[in-house]
Amino acid sequence: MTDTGVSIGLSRDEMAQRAALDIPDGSYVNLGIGIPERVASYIPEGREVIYGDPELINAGKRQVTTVPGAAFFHHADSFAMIRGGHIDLCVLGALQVASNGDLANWSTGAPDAIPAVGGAMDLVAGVKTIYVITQHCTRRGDPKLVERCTYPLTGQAVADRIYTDLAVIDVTPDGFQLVELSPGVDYDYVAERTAAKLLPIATDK
Amino acid sequence: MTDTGVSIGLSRDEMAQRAALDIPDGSYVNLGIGIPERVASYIPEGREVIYGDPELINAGKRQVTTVPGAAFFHHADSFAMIRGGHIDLCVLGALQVASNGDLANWSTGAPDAIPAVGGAMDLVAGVKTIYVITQHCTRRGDPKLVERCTYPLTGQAVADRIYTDLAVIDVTPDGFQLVELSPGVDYDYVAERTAAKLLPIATDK
Amino acid sequence: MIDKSIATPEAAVTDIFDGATVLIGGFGEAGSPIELIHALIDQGASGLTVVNNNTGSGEVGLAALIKAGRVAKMICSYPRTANSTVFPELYSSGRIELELVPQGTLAERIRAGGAGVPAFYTATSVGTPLEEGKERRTFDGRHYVLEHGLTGDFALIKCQAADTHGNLVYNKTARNFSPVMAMAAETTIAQASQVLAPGQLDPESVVTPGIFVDRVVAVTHPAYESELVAQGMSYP
Amino acid sequence: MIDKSIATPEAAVTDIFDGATVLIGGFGEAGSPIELIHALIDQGASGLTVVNNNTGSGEVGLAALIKAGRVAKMICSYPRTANSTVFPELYSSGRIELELVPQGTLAERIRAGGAGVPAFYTATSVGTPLEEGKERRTFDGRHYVLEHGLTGDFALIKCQAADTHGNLVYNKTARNFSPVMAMAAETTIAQASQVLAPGQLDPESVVTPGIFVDRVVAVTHPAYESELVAQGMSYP
Repeated sequence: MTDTGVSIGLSRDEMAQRAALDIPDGSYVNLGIGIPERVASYIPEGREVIYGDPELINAGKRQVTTVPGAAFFHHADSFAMIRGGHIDLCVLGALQVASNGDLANWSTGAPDAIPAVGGAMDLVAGVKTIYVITQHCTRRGDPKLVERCTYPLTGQAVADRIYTDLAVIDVTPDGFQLVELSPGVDYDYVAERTAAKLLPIATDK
Repeated sequence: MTDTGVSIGLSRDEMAQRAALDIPDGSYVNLGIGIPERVASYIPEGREVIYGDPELINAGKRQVTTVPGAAFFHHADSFAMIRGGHIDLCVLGALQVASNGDLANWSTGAPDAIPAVGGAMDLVAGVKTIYVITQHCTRRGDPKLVERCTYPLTGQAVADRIYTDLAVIDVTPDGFQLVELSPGVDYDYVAERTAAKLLPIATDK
Repeated sequence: MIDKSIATPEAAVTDIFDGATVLIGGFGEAGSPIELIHALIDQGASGLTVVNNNTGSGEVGLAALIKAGRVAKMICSYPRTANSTVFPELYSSGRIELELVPQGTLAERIRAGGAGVPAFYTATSVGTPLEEGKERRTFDGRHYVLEHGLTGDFALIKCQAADTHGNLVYNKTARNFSPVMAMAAETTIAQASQVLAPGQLDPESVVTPGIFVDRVVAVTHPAYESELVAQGMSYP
Repeated sequence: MIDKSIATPEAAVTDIFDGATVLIGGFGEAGSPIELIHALIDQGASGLTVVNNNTGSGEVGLAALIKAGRVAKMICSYPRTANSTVFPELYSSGRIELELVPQGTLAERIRAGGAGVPAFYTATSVGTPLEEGKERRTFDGRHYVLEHGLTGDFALIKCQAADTHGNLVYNKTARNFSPVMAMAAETTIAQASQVLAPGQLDPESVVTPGIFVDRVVAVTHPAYESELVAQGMSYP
């Protein structure tokens, strides 16, 4: 399967905007690098959300302004927040997501690659709800939503919901459950580009 | 054996003063409640020593003034100092000390006693050097320096040196080693009141 | 708008349920959240498991909660302190359970609970009666015992100042167990001498970040346990 | 008189020995003790095991230490960063060893090392390639892996201000790994923009208590890695 080149589905910013709608007021949220960090720009007005991400403010080497009510803490405390279950929600990128919730987002396992994991494994192990934002397929057109991940895992059965350019999909005990289609996209279009069973929206049944 | 009632050996303050002589300049020291806390008053002039003891400043409910260069920290950090091997020296009281270094200082094991341990087990497990200050015998005249402790242990093979009203005694691989006699006290007097082998001072041999 | 402030101690503790595990800050009276404890007595929850280093003194604060028969079990390091008579009486007559934990192990177990660590090894208590029933393991030739993380349904703590985001600073050694208890409880309730707007605490000096705190309640002039005991007060 | 101040970075690192394990603070360039690292390069110790979240950038600081061939092994979570070319080259040609550790596990292992905890369980890495070779254990129906405390012979860290007792405060997120590294090293060496007399730091705001720090050295105007890289600097 190859991409047609025609612009179908959401842009990266629109994906971030869609995910932002689902972030509850008052949540403690961790945003990964890449599309996930764009989510912050789209939190609906009136919702106050606290981001805690040492990578976002540090490794990204961006100038970040502290908001009133901020606090500084060391890395063990920072990851105690993550690993101790104190972060409500995390938005991460993906290389592959499996229909059982397995997530692979740190390595393609290529033999010559320099392995680097950062805090991704801590996040998926410790954060209550994991949202994934990703293009539905790779640039080569390979599906990223799969039956079983072939890349090294970041965590097992961790993804709760996936926001792609084509759809919003929940990971359920029965596998991928379509929740919402992007404008101009239908079930078959998404299902063709998903390498696992995709349950249709209930009203479509 | 019963005490004669005659005042022989060091007073409690003199015991504390003697122990203070052996505390190196610049040490981080933890002082237990009772005779040990008196040690602080007798650190020789010119030596600067840092005390870190949440019990001394808190449970004892004494007003303690912070010295310049103090810092406040929470209890897990406080005990990380103790358990992580960062305290150089600790001075504790004792119910019994055995010639293998076993220390019992938290409970007589009486069936109707309310057990209470505090931080004693953390101290003996984590602090590099453990000094014990104790009367050589109980009020009933029973030896507190014994072959094997009969009271519940605080820690195994932890005591390094013992300061009593009668003597200074090291705990060595060969057992109790007399280091110094209090004024007016001879080897036999101490040995009679010690329920384990007591190696004489080398020059006495 | 995040605003974790609650008007009164009473309103802050309404949902503490029978049988809950409640972590109560303080080391002796330093840092003891007396007003929150008294509100809990008025609220009526019973069958509680309480984690505190001690068992209170006199008949106020924690001792009053125990005296009122609300505590089924204490987890602490030192249940005997000056003016502590309530716990010993109940314990001697078998009406309250005690889990005795070395003080540093207690602090570390609470931190572990808050940091997502289910269990860890420590050298403390090896070869003592408190090792009984615990797994022993050797690392690099030294013996250690396995201890488990400790969490609570609620934490009641006292601090010097809070902001409405729940960031906290403490007063000297009254800090003690409160920062780790705030981490380890499902719901952390802090009484503060001052509740400030966000931005009024220096981010560099915040000790407990707001993420660990759910409710803050202003208690402008907190009582001191020793003063109440000296006055012969018995709560309620 | 306790006075932990040392005149120069050179004098502060003289005893770092071949084969030592050196914990180096910083997260990317934030908190990186560049002047201490450069002094270590000049000093010449080799065969080092270095613990840092990353592997430096350009050819200054940590990257320069690696480029000089002094580092036998890196323990880190993210060895690939922007402008990071030195480590990848050595790693690809098999000239440097890598122990990859998830970032939170790295921080917790260092804290454990400093707190006397030889090992603990964590859910991080369960079911992933980084679980390989580790013991798995189940608590309350959830899987965890056993991780070991990590200590160092030396820690090199950067802070905003120190007093001569070794009490430290940091600058914003440059705090990162430094407080736990200070706990975990046999000898902790801190460079500070200011070295103050005891009493000039607020005891309530001290982040690293002096007990964890052995030497402080004033580096009044510390360099920033990104600026040196942008200038094309290559140390020495």
